[in-house]
Amino acid sequence: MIVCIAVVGHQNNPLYLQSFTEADDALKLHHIVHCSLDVIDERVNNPKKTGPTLNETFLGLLYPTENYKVYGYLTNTKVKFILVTTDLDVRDADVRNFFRRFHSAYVDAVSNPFHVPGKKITSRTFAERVSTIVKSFGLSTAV
Amino acid sequence: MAPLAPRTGDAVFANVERVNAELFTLTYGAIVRQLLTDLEEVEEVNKQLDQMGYNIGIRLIDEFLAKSNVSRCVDFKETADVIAKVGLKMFLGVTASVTNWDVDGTSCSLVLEDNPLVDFVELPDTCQGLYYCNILSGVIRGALEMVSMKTEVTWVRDMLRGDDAYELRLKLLKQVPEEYPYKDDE
Amino acid sequence: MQFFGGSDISPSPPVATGSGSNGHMMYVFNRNGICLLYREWNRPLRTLSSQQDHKLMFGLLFSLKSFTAKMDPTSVDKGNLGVPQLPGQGCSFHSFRTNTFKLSFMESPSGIKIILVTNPKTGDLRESLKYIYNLYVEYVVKNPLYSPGTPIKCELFNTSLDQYVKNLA
Amino acid sequence: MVGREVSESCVDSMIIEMVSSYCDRFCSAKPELAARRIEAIGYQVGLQLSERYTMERPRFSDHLEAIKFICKDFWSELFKKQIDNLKTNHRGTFVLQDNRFRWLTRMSIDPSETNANTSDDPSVATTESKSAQSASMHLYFPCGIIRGALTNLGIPCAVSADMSNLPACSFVVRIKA
Repeated sequence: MIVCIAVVGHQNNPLYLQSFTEADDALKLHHIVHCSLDVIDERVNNPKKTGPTLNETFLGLLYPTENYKVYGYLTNTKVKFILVTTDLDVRDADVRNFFRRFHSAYVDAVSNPFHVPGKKITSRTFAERVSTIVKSFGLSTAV
Repeated sequence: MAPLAPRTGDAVFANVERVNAELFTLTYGAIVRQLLTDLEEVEEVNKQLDQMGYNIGIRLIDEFLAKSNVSRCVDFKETADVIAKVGLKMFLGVTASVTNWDVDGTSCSLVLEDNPLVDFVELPDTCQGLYYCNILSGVIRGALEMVSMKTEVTWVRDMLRGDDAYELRLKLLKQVPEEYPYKDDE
Repeated sequence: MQFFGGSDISPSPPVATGSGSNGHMMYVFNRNGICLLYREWNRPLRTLSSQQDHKLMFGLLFSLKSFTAKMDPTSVDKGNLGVPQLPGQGCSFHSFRTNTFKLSFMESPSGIKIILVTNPKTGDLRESLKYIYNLYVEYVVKNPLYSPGTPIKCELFNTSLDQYVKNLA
Repeated sequence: MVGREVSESCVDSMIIEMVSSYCDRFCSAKPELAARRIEAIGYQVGLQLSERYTMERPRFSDHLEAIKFICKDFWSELFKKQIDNLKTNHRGTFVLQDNRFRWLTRMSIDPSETNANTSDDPSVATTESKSAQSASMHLYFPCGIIRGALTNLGIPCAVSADMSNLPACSFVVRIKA
C-alpha cells in the first residue's frame, strides 16, 4: 500500500504532499520524504556510470527502512517525485508504471493557466487523479 | 457551371492545416492569466476577451467562407447550423448541437460538450466571475456581423463554473443589408 | 477543388494556359465600399482620378446587382429597385462583356467584392476569382501586419496575384 | 485528449490578436511594456510546453543537449520542422536559425515602405520602418517560449530575435552565468 506521495520543486520546496494512512504518522512520513531528498541529490550528483540508467527519470529504490520502501523520480525540469510504500515485495514495473501515470497527472496540473510555477499544487482534479492512481497501484501493470 | 456544394465540417477540417492543440490551449490560458494580472478587474477581462474574439472573428470569416464554399447566409436557422457543424469543426475540431429555438426563430443555443480552450483549466476561487471562454462568443459575434447579422452572444452554461455543458445563447438582433456607402452629391 | 492543402503554398490554380497580358486591372472592395486594392496591368487610357474611378466602379456593381435581382423572372419576392439586399439574397451576376473588355465579378457573403477586367475573349473566370479570394485569405487576411478594412499593401499578395493573372487564359 | 488538433489559423489568429491588443490597446503608448507582457505570455507557454514535451525522456546532461532538444523535438512539435542551423561561440551564446519560421511565412512588409528605405534619403535609411517595427513585436512571443522552456530545464537565459530576411529568423540565446 502506498502511504505517502510527494512532489518537491527544484529548490527542495514542497509542491504537493499527501499521505494515505489513517495512522497519525504524518511527522514520520515528512521526515522520510525529507531524508530522501538528500539521497536523490547524492544519486544525481554522483551517478553510477552504468550505461542505460544514466539520467533516467526513474531513480529506483532510494532506501529501505524497516517498514517502508522509498522510491524516487526526477523530471527533466528538476522536480522530484517521492513514493513511500509499505509493500515490501514491490515489482519494479509497477513502480515505473505508477510514476509514469503520476508524471502525466502532474504535467496536466501545471498546465492549468492558474497554477503558479513553484507554488503548491491545489488542484482538486489533480488530487482526484492521484488518488485513483494510488488506489490502482500494483493491481495491474497495463495502462 | 453549378456552384460547388458547401463542404461538411469533417471534410473542411481534414483539409485545413492543423496543429497540436496544446499550443493553442496553453497560449490562450497564458493570455487570460496575463490579462487578469494587467487589467485586475474580472469584468474588464471578460470584456477584453470578447473584444479580442470579435477582432478574430472578422478575420476568420473570410477563411471560413473561402474554404467551406458557403455562399449565402440569409436564413438565421441555416446559419446557426453552419456555425455548429462546419465553423466550430473547421477551426476547433469540435461540433455543437443547436437547440432551444424560440418561436420567432431569432434565438437559439449552441451546446458544446467539449472545447479545446478549457483543457487543463481549473478556475481559482478568486476568478468566479470570469467567463473563461469569452473569446469564443466574441469570435461568433464578429464573424456574424461580417455577414450582416448583428447578434448578441452570451454564455448560459459553463462547465468551468460547475454546469454540465457549455451553452452559448445566440440572439439575432437585426440583419443589416448592405447600403450604398457614398453620398449622392456628385 | 482544394486550395492550400500542404504546409507550403503550392496550389494548382484552375486553367492557366494563356500566354499572358489578358488582365487589365483588378479591384477589391470590402462591405463598406472601401477600395482595398486597385491593381493595374494594362490600362492605356485613364480619364478619371483614382478616387472617382473606384467610386464609379462600386456604384456600377451596386446598381447592376440591384437591377438583375429586380429583373429576375424566376423569383416571386423582390424588393423595390435600389432596396439593399442581404448577402446571397436574390440572383447574382458574375460577368458582363463589351466589345473591348470583359468584367468578371464575385462577392463573398462577407461583402468582399473582387472585380477583374480582362480581354473580351477571356472565358469563365468564376473559379479564378475564387482562387484570388483564397490568395486574399492566405496573404492578406493572415498577414500578421494587416489590419482588416485597410488598404492592402502586401508584397506577397501582389506577387502571387501578378503571377496568377499573367497566366490567365 | 492525446493527439487533439485545432486548425493552424486558430493559433495564428489568436497570436496576431494578442500582439495587436497589447501593442494597440493595452500598452499603446509604451511599446517596451507591450513587449514585456507579450514575452511573459510566451514564457508561461514555454514553461508548460517544456514540461509536457520532456515527459518520458531521460534528463539532459548538459546545456548543449537541452538546446539541441529545443532545436529538434521541441521545434518539430510546434512548427513541424527543426531549426535549420545551430551555432555557438562556446561561451554561453547560441544562435538558432530557422530559414522559414512558420509564424513569419505570411508576413509581408508594406512594399512602398521598403522602397522608401532604399532611397537616398539618409534620415529614412537610419530609422526603422513602421511595419518593420510592428513586425518585430511578433517575435517577443516565440522568444518568451524559448526562454520559458530553457529556464524550466534549468538554463536561465536571455533570448532575442532577428529577422532581417523574411521569413528567416534567428534566435539568440545568451545563457546567464
